[in-house]
Amino acid sequence: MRFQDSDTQKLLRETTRAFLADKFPHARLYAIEKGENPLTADEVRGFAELGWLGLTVPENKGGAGATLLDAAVVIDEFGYAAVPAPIVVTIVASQLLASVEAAPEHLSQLTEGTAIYTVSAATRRRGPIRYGTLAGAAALSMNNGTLTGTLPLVPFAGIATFVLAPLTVDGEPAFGLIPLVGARIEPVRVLDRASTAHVHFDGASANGAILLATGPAAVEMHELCDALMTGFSVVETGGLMRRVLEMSTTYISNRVQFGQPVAKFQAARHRAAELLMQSESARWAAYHAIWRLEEDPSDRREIWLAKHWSNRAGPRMFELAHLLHGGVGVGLDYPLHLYTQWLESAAVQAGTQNEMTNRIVEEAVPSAGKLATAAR
Amino acid sequence: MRFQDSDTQKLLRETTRAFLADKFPHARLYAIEKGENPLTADEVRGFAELGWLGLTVPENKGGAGATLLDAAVVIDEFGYAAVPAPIVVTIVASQLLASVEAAPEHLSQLTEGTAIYTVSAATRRRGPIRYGTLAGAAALSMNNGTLTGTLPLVPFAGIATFVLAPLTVDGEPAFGLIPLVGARIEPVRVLDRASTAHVHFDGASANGAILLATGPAAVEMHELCDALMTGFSVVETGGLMRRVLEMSTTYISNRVQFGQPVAKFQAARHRAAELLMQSESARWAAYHAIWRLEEDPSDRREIWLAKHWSNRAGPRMFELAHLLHGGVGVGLDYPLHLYTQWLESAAVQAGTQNEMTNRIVEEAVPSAGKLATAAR
Amino acid sequence: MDFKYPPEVEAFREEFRTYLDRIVTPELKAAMARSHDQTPPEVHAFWRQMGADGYLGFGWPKEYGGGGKSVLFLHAFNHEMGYRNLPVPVVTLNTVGPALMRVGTEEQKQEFLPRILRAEIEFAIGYTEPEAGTDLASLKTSAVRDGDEWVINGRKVFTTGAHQADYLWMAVRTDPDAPKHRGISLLIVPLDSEGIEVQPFHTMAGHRTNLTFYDNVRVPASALVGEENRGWYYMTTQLDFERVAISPIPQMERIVNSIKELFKDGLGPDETWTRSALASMIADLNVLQVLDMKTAAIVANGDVPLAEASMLKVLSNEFKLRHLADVVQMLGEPSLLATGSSGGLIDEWGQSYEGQLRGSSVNLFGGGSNDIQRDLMAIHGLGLPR
Amino acid sequence: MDFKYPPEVEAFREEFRTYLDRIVTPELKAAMARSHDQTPPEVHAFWRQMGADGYLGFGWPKEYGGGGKSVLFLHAFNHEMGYRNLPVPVVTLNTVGPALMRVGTEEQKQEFLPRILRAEIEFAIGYTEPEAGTDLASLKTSAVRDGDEWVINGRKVFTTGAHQADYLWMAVRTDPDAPKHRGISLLIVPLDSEGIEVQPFHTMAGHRTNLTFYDNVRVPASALVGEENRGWYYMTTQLDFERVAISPIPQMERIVNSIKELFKDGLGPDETWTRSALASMIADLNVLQVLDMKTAAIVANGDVPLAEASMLKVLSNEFKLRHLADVVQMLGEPSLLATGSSGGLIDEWGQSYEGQLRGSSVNLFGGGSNDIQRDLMAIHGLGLPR
Repeated sequence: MRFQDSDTQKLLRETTRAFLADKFPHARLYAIEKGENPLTADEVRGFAELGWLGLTVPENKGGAGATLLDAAVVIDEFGYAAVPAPIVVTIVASQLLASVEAAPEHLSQLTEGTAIYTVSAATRRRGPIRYGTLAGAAALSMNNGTLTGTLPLVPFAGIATFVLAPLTVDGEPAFGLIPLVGARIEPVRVLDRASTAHVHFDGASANGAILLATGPAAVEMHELCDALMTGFSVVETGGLMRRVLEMSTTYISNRVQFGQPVAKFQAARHRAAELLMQSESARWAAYHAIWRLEEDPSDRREIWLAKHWSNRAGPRMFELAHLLHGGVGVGLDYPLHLYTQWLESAAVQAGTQNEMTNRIVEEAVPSAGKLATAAR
Repeated sequence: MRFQDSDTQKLLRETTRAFLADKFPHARLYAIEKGENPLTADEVRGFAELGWLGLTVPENKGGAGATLLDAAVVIDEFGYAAVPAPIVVTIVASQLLASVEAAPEHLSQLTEGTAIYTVSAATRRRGPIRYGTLAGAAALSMNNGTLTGTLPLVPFAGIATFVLAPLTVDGEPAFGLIPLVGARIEPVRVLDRASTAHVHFDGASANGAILLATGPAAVEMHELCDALMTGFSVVETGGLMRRVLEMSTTYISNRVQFGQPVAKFQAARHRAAELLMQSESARWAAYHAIWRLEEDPSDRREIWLAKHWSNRAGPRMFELAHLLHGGVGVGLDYPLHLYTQWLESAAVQAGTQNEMTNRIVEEAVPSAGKLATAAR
Repeated sequence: MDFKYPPEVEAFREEFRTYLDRIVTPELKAAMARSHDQTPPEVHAFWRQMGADGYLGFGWPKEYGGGGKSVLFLHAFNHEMGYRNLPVPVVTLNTVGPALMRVGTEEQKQEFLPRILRAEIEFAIGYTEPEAGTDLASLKTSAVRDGDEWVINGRKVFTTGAHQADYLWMAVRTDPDAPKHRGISLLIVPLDSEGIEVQPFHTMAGHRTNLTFYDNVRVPASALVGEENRGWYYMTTQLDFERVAISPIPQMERIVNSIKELFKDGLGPDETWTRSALASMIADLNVLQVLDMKTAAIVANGDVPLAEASMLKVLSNEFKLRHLADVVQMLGEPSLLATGSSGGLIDEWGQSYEGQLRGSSVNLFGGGSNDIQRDLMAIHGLGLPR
Repeated sequence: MDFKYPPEVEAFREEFRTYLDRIVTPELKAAMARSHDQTPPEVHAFWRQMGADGYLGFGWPKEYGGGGKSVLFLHAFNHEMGYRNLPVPVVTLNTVGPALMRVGTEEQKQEFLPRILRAEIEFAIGYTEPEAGTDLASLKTSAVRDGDEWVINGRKVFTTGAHQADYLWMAVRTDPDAPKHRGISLLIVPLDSEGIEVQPFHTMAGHRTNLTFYDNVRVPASALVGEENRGWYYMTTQLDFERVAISPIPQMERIVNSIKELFKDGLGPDETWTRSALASMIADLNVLQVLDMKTAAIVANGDVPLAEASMLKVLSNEFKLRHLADVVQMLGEPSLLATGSSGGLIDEWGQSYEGQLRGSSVNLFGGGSNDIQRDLMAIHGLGLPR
């Protein structure tokens, strides 16, 4: 039992960190934030060359055959570098594609980076978009060879070629791989500033769409998709947290106030210790949950638990880190805001606290049953 | 608008504080805690002589005609002194008795201290005793001149003469004044160490029982009883909190560690500041809620809000105060434990967080409706 | 104890609400939603209108053209403005104005006070410096007396409004040899003076503030406010005032009301966490409202709410941040969308929840850090040694 | 990364569970529920049985009669014992024993180690003093060399077990002129020595600890452990060990499981707050379990979990207190009833929730205060200056 990187993971971590630090300095991240210089498909292809995209695809399907934990290391480093790239969605898509025989050519394209795959994550089992002007938008459905409906808030839809999404086919649940070529992409601006869009299918042709699963298998694929998205998102958030911790520690070590480094003040030291506790707990719970999932793909309990913790730790770290930075952290020319805005977003994305609470309680007290709203 | 005692209140506060400090030093409280020297009916009569018991009874009914806020000042000081006496239940009972014409002689006895009145508070609308061996105990009912059933956890039942309690009469809701003479009193030991007992009516005669209200009026009286119990309990808890704050502040000012008073350490100062924020907030929210209730007896919203805050603040102060005392606070020969154990109890008594949450949410979002457990 | 707002203040509040309903036009709202970096002309016109109608400075003494009303009127005024998200020239009106009344020369009073009341001029504040953040008193920007002039050199950060205000209310070091709190003075510096450079500094709140640079800026000796080297005293008493004047509580009320409105059709059975968080939020807000009234009452009764103001600041600013984090958690991903993105949740003042969340991070730092506030509570509220 | 418990540890855990199911009799449980101040003879018999069966000291090196197993076995052992609320002579077995192995003389090892393993003798620890609480190193109790003896004078607090143990493992000042950390030594003092007075000190946890007084207590020179004046070093390395050995996590698991059991028939619609709090509690427990395994893994791999042990201690002890406060809030008034009161909620080990809540206050203070732990995290976990 070792809570530390294997040799492979160490190498993977170091490579990823060095590459991202080189290609995505803060100046570049500011530009992405402002929309001036968005992430390009070429860059994503670069990730493919490093072997990241097909990392967990089995070797006999053209991938590197690495473990989910290996992928977690790469994702952790993307979080650490705060690079808003489709790494989580790609790994998730590859897992879903590798779980069926339906679309072998897509696995190759994904691995090689010749097409970019994303996942529709906002249409979760619980917590769909209920408010706002999209409330009336229909869910995606396929009928007579055409697609209608909307996939809201699809990450990286602007550069992706395909999206994996739940849909209905003639009223039955399905899980499909859908080409984005016929869709109307409506970019939106999200708190985390990552490239995101609503994807509208206004009667687009279903040509090229593949149903990966239908009926109960589709429901299960959606569940697995949720678990993977949530699990890897928590890993990514853990990387962000580690960076927020480092940034804050460095800042208070160097910043002098009242004649001594801020780090000498007990209140600051204890806040930093709190940051350490929050981020270490979140990180290791996330890794451990991914390991459990790998050991037993039906064991998703720890994913919900880790996300619940992370959903609390992120906003808490937002507050602590800004308090430690004493106002300096709020400037758009200082990187902390990139990390903390993302932390707040991540706490809502890929599983809200309502969803986590319900999942955890239903598992812990199965006989408690679900709640319904009763007439008064 | 003045957030400070009126001249009357100042006098009342000073008198109460001086009397309680004199009659109930910590040594006496330790003895009460151990059950060696419990509070006596004579002592309660002493409170009557000081005018506390009938304080809010109208003058034309033999009382002092003081306001609920005046009573709150006295109750606050009982909390500050941590004297486990039936002051809240007496004030509540007097308010309920004064609200009807049914039992004028009881109001006189209460005011004069010739009989002691308590209230059955644990049988609340929500959050009855659901677990444990009393789960099967029947609620109090009156049929054919006899009383059957159990009133669990009645405060001061050991010295009281009458209890005000909800019951059913021939299946209909009622609110009654019940003599304790025929009941079986089973003392129990509660975290707050106040004198408490289960009261069993095993077919006792209903002689002397008076129905103060029946039908919808009984339901409303039960609601008012809840609101008064909760409101004054929060005031009492606020007094406890102020004392915990003072005790902790004094301790860290005098205790020397690492060559200086603990109060010079920033972490300790900030914890003390946190205690101040928690207790001041709880105290003033409680007073303000009592004032609102006095202005408009149907306006109970702030009572539930103040209790919700207090239910969180109490356990938080427990932790902070013990951390500030660095281990010294856990000794049974040091008074802090009396206060902090009571704080934890108070957070559960007279309105749990489940009840407060539901009341607050139903008021804030009336259309949300209540929840029911649905079959899966 | 008496918790009732005086009837005349309630009456004023009613009248002021009606007034605002009348003069806050859709055009004004649109202009506010549009502008980030610059106060738009519509807002200036709004302020001048309010000045003309006697709604600015009604808490000022009558001798300075004010209404001579108790601070409770100001409290009601700030509450109504804050709830509607309406801008108030708070620095000029509530900080510079009252300070000038107390320690300004007769000439300064004559020159500035009437124009402030008419909303004709605006001040920015220049206190914070790059090296002296929380440790404000270690500021280094110097003013050296040269004949009948002060010569200013140095730089400031967070000089909010300096790019559009008329004057800077500026703290400078006038005695480098004195203990740090005793060598500071206040100057009034026209922002069009030669040698001042203003650079934009954008924050995650979406607002512009500035970095400002001072290179041999010359102002007349008469620019000095009060006594030389007494600046720190003036600044700190003023910060107490600022703590009362700037409160996020009205906005927090608006946020709670707006989500109640969003939930009015459906707080479903899956929203168990929301129920719990919502109840906490409303209970938190209740104690803030009570503490806020208490603080206002203390000021109205002529006392200084030393510990109370610190308590209120710490609780309200930390809670605002936490409440907004909880609100986006309750509302889910649509609440992460910025103003202008379809499907986003925007309140009637054009405020998105994500924008308010970003903005609440900046609230943490106005009027002294929360750590300093906790220390002030320890000293003033608990009598602990310094 | 590898998170799997080694199979041999899992096998041991299974075997040990079966063993405990067999030897933990209803009589033992009843004796435990009965006794507060004194370890009952049934518990001593239980320990001796475990010693005879090789379940004590299996983490000790084989040369001292131990099992020479990795610390993960000890981790599993402590977990099983803690979950069942079974007492472990932890001070004697896990603190005194290993320290003696490291720094004791050959005579001391021969004299004490075999008897510890057989659970024949018990040690109490005498570190804390009235004036030196958290600031342990400022202890004043002195030992002065007089010929072949040490003469001890002073007093100690929180001398848990001193009324029934055989020996005291005691920190004394042997060089009053040295810097405070460098004048401390450790002595082994028979508790029946003349001049020792033991007074009971009861805590809100319901347990007895003691105040102890030392008036010219004489022990032979051979009572010294290790080198003179190196005591502080021995004590602090030992505290690291204590932080790993004493964990409230197994009890926290039992508490969560017991309320799940209570809720199995009805988590009703009114329990919206409970749902939210329960989910938080389980998620908290999950991170504690992961951090606990991580800490054990670090020790098993031969490293010292400096920051991790502090982190685990702070989080687990603060969470335990908060969880119990939440548990009584969930369960309502019946959970406030003490053992023996009808209608109360008691788990299968006779533990009431109110009793566990009282007990958790005492947990906050073992092995160094939480403030000191936070400082250690700042130093060892973040590299901040001391």
